[in-house]
Amino acid sequence: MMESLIAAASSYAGQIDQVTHVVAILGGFWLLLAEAALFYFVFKYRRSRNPKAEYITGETKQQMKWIHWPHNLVLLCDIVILVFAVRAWYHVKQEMPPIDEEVRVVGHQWAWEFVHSGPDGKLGTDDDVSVVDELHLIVNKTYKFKLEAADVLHSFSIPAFRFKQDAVPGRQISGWFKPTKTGQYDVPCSQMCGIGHGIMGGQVYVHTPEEYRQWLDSKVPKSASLPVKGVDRIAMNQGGM
Amino acid sequence: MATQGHAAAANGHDAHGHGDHHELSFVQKYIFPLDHKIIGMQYLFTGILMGVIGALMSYAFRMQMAFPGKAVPPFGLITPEFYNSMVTNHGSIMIFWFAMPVLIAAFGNFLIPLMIGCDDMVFPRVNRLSYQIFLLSAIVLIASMFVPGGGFGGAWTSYPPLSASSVYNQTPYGAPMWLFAVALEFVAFLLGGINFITTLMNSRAPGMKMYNIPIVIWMIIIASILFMASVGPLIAGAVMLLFDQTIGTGFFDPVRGGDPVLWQHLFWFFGHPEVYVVLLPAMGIVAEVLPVFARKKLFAYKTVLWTAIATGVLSFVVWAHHQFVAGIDPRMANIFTVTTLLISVPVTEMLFVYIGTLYGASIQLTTPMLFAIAFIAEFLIGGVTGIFLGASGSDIYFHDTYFVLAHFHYTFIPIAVIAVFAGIYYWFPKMFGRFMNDFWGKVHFWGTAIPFNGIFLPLFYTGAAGDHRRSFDLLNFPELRQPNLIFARQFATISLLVMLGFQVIFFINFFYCMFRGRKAGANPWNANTLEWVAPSPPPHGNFAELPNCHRGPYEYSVPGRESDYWPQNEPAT
Amino acid sequence: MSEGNAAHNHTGPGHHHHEPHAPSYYVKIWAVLLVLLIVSITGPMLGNKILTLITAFGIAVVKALIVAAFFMHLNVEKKYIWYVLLTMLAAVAIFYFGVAADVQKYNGSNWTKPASYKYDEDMKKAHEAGGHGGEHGAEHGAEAGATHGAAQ
Amino acid sequence: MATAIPIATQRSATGIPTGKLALWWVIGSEIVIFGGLLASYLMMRLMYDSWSDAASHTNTVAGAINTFILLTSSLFAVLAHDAAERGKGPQAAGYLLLTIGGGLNFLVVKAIEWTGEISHGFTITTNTFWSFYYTACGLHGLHVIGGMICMGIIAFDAVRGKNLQRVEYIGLYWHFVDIVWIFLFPLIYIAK
Repeated sequence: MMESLIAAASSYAGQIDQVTHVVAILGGFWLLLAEAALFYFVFKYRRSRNPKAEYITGETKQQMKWIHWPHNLVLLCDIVILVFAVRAWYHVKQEMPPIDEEVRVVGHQWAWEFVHSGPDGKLGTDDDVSVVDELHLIVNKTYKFKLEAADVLHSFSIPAFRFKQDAVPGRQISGWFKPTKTGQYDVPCSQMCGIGHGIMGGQVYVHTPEEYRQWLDSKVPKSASLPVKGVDRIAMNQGGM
Repeated sequence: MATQGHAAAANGHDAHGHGDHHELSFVQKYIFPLDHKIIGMQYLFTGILMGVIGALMSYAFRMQMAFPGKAVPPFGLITPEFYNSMVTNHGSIMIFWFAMPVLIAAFGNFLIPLMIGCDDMVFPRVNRLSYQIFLLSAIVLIASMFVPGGGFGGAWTSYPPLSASSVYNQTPYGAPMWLFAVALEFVAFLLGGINFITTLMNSRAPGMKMYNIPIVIWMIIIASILFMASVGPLIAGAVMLLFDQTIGTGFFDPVRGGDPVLWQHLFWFFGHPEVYVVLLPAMGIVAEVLPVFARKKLFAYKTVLWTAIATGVLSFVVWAHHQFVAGIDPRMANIFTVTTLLISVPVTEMLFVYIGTLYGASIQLTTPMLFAIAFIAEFLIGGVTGIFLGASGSDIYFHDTYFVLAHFHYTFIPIAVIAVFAGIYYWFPKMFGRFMNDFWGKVHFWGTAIPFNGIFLPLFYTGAAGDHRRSFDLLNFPELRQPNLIFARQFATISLLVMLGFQVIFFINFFYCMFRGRKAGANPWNANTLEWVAPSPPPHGNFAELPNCHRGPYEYSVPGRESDYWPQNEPAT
Repeated sequence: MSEGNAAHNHTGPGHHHHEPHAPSYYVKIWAVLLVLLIVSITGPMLGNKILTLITAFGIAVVKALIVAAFFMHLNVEKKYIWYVLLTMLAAVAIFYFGVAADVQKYNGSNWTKPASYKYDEDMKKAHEAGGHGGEHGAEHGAEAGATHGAAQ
Repeated sequence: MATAIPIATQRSATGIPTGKLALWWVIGSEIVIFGGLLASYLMMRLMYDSWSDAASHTNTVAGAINTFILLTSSLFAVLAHDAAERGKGPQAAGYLLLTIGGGLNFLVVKAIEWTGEISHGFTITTNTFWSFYYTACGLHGLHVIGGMICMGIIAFDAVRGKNLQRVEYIGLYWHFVDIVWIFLFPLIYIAK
């Protein structure tokens, strides 16, 4: 259902869509049931058909069953939803699987700064590649991001990954994602960040390893010593897949 | 009950107490009134006026959403600053200056003394003061949109650091004025709330026991208590943020030891109970309308009352679900998911009780009844779609999308529009002694209830497809340029225009019938509650003789009685 | 007729009046409060942190309860006034425990607060550097705010 | 304008006079306001070790004197209530004036204390500890001032034996303001 609306391009997109579908099915069931009962009663007990109303207090044991059973069933549905929701949440927000690459994301008024680890595969070194509004990733690699905000709150959101996390000034928030489909996806800011909030959006490019290396080569200055090690690492990881 | 002694004694000087009220000038009666009904009217008219302003704002930004970059008459081209300011003030106005004054203050003021059978609020002058502060807050808010730099545009949640510094928000005067207006409004409602609670606790008609109080009164009182217990941290937070904005403290500036997430907590600790502060009175209005036009006792009165109280208590432990992805510790999110899903239990239970009330009923589809049924039908959708957001896993995706927006409009519009219309059509005869026109009322009903779905069903769709909130032009994002999304946005906007157009019928009907409508007697709907004992419209002092209460409020179609209703004040024979 | 007389004339069945006490009764309670005050001031002089917490906050609670019970006459007031006040205190407690997990910590599950950590270190350095952390702090604050705004 | 008292005001289903009941709710709402502010302060105070250094600059002597003053003024407030209960209006008014005197003393000490701190460079914008310090004490001080004004009005009536029950209500409010200070005192002055 969700995939027909928007691409699902990360490893956990399916799990989050699953939560959505579970809620849709259980919630939809109750919604339809309640609406059906409501309209059936309105139709059946209208004055022209039923001129004299019954006297029902709704406080005898027999009558309270009509409240208690739905009550218990709703509770049961809640528990089912809870299990799915917390599992997905734990997987996406609390777990940190073994990572292949790191990327630093900084929200500014009104652009994203993406710091790629560069050829050596490490953040905070001289060969980091910092790009505005473009995030370049390799398909099927697990990325850890470090999210910061330079001025006000922003929200790092990749709808196609089913991912969202606010960037808070003064905090560094980490998380992970693993793109599973090549292509180009939106990275809008989804938290009000001022006048330019509506233009703040980048693109994430999910590349094959070859494309990624081409992109990286175009960014690394020729004068820099050849970062063989980093490239090797990427290739090695590729082999290990 | 201990009161009865006094109350009987107090009834003795009724004639004395109110004899000297008849010679009031227009200004004394309508501008600086002490009468709870007039103060209720002041709240009602001010609230509706603010609601109209808020609705016109929605017209401005919905047009921009549907037809980005086109001039919107009469505003012209919508700039991002203007767009943000409209979105922010639309949200603030609709909640603080429309839903709250109308649902709690207007209906509370008008109904509480009438329905519990006394002559006025316990503190008429505090009541008047509360309205005056509220009016001042509304004026400050409106003025904030016309100061240099324009109105505040940092969303109604006003998250710092954006809201804390004009370096970031570019509204050096708009932001503090907005915040000041909100704080003033809280003070007004604290005064009003204390008045409501004290009135209910102390001034009930002799014989009116806990389970004889009409549900709407309970709901307004529970809402007032929720408001009072939750707003404190935000008042403190508003002072802190105001200092950040004006004198340069750093309460919410991380570099200087503050914490932006603290504000989010201060805000939502109030913000979530606030949802129930407006929901409960709306539920109460529906609980009054349903039994009258179903000619049937409310199903399980005690269940309704206790589920309302349970909802109120639970509403204090769910607030962080607004912040799941906002930077709170993810472990806390699990706790708040559990509590959030739990709160669905009492709310669904309440709705089931309402549906159960219709079983075996004899339903008259009058205008107020139509609105009451529509409230249940529409609010169910709002409630169910809330689970997508309360479940932490799916909220990662849905947070801050139009899905959220559609969800809470599916709760707030049934609450603040549909239930309010049910209440207005229902109590209009009591307010003005005349009926509203039923035919035009029904035209207005269909013109409201159907286009409303036309606005927000498409927005569920666009939200699920990734439209995120508060962007002044979604076409800046390639994924959101699909033709079917554009069509859905335009469909929503056109539905809005239709819905707004039909409200004109309401206003004509309202003001025409205020003066020319068919005359109504004291109890035109054959209802049980005490307000229908007083003449329509009730004079200052309400009752010729203060009523006593003999039974619960919903004794309709009692077997063995000739008439199908049994007023609360009628002694058992 | 004034509101006052009206309300005060009620001595009906529901309106209870506690026994009037001699003024000396209140003076005695006041004396107890003063003794507690002295204890709470001298507590920190013993230099034990836990003892300080007990003498400072434990005694504050005791003092507040004494004032509430005897000066505000909650000891003879209807029980549900206690419930109202305790409900409000419970709301504050819920707020505290819900928020402390984020605001009172430097780090948690997948997040840290580098800015707060740096702030605390800077404050400590400023304090060690000179007795008058104040002026230094003021400069630091303004400066930090400025860089914060401009640099990014 | 006609000022007849509604019958609503004179009823008392709870057995607590209306004015007093309302005052308890006022106190209830104030608890959450101060509670929200102090809870926010407490979180940061517990997080930042450096704030105990900042707190060492507060003037414990001034805080202690003010606690003493407020406790004593609370005694006068309860004595005023006691006198009002016995129907002695002028005596109640006298005690109320003593209470107001206590409030004035409190403000004078506060003013001296703040002057000293500001002259040492500790202003509200110095850092967030001092922002909390001035905001919390300032909010409390506003309550003291408000209470004094109300007390003045009530004392004015009480001399002539009018509205004596209000002496008790303002007393309740004053004791509450006292209790807030009882907690502010260790939070700001003692825990270092």
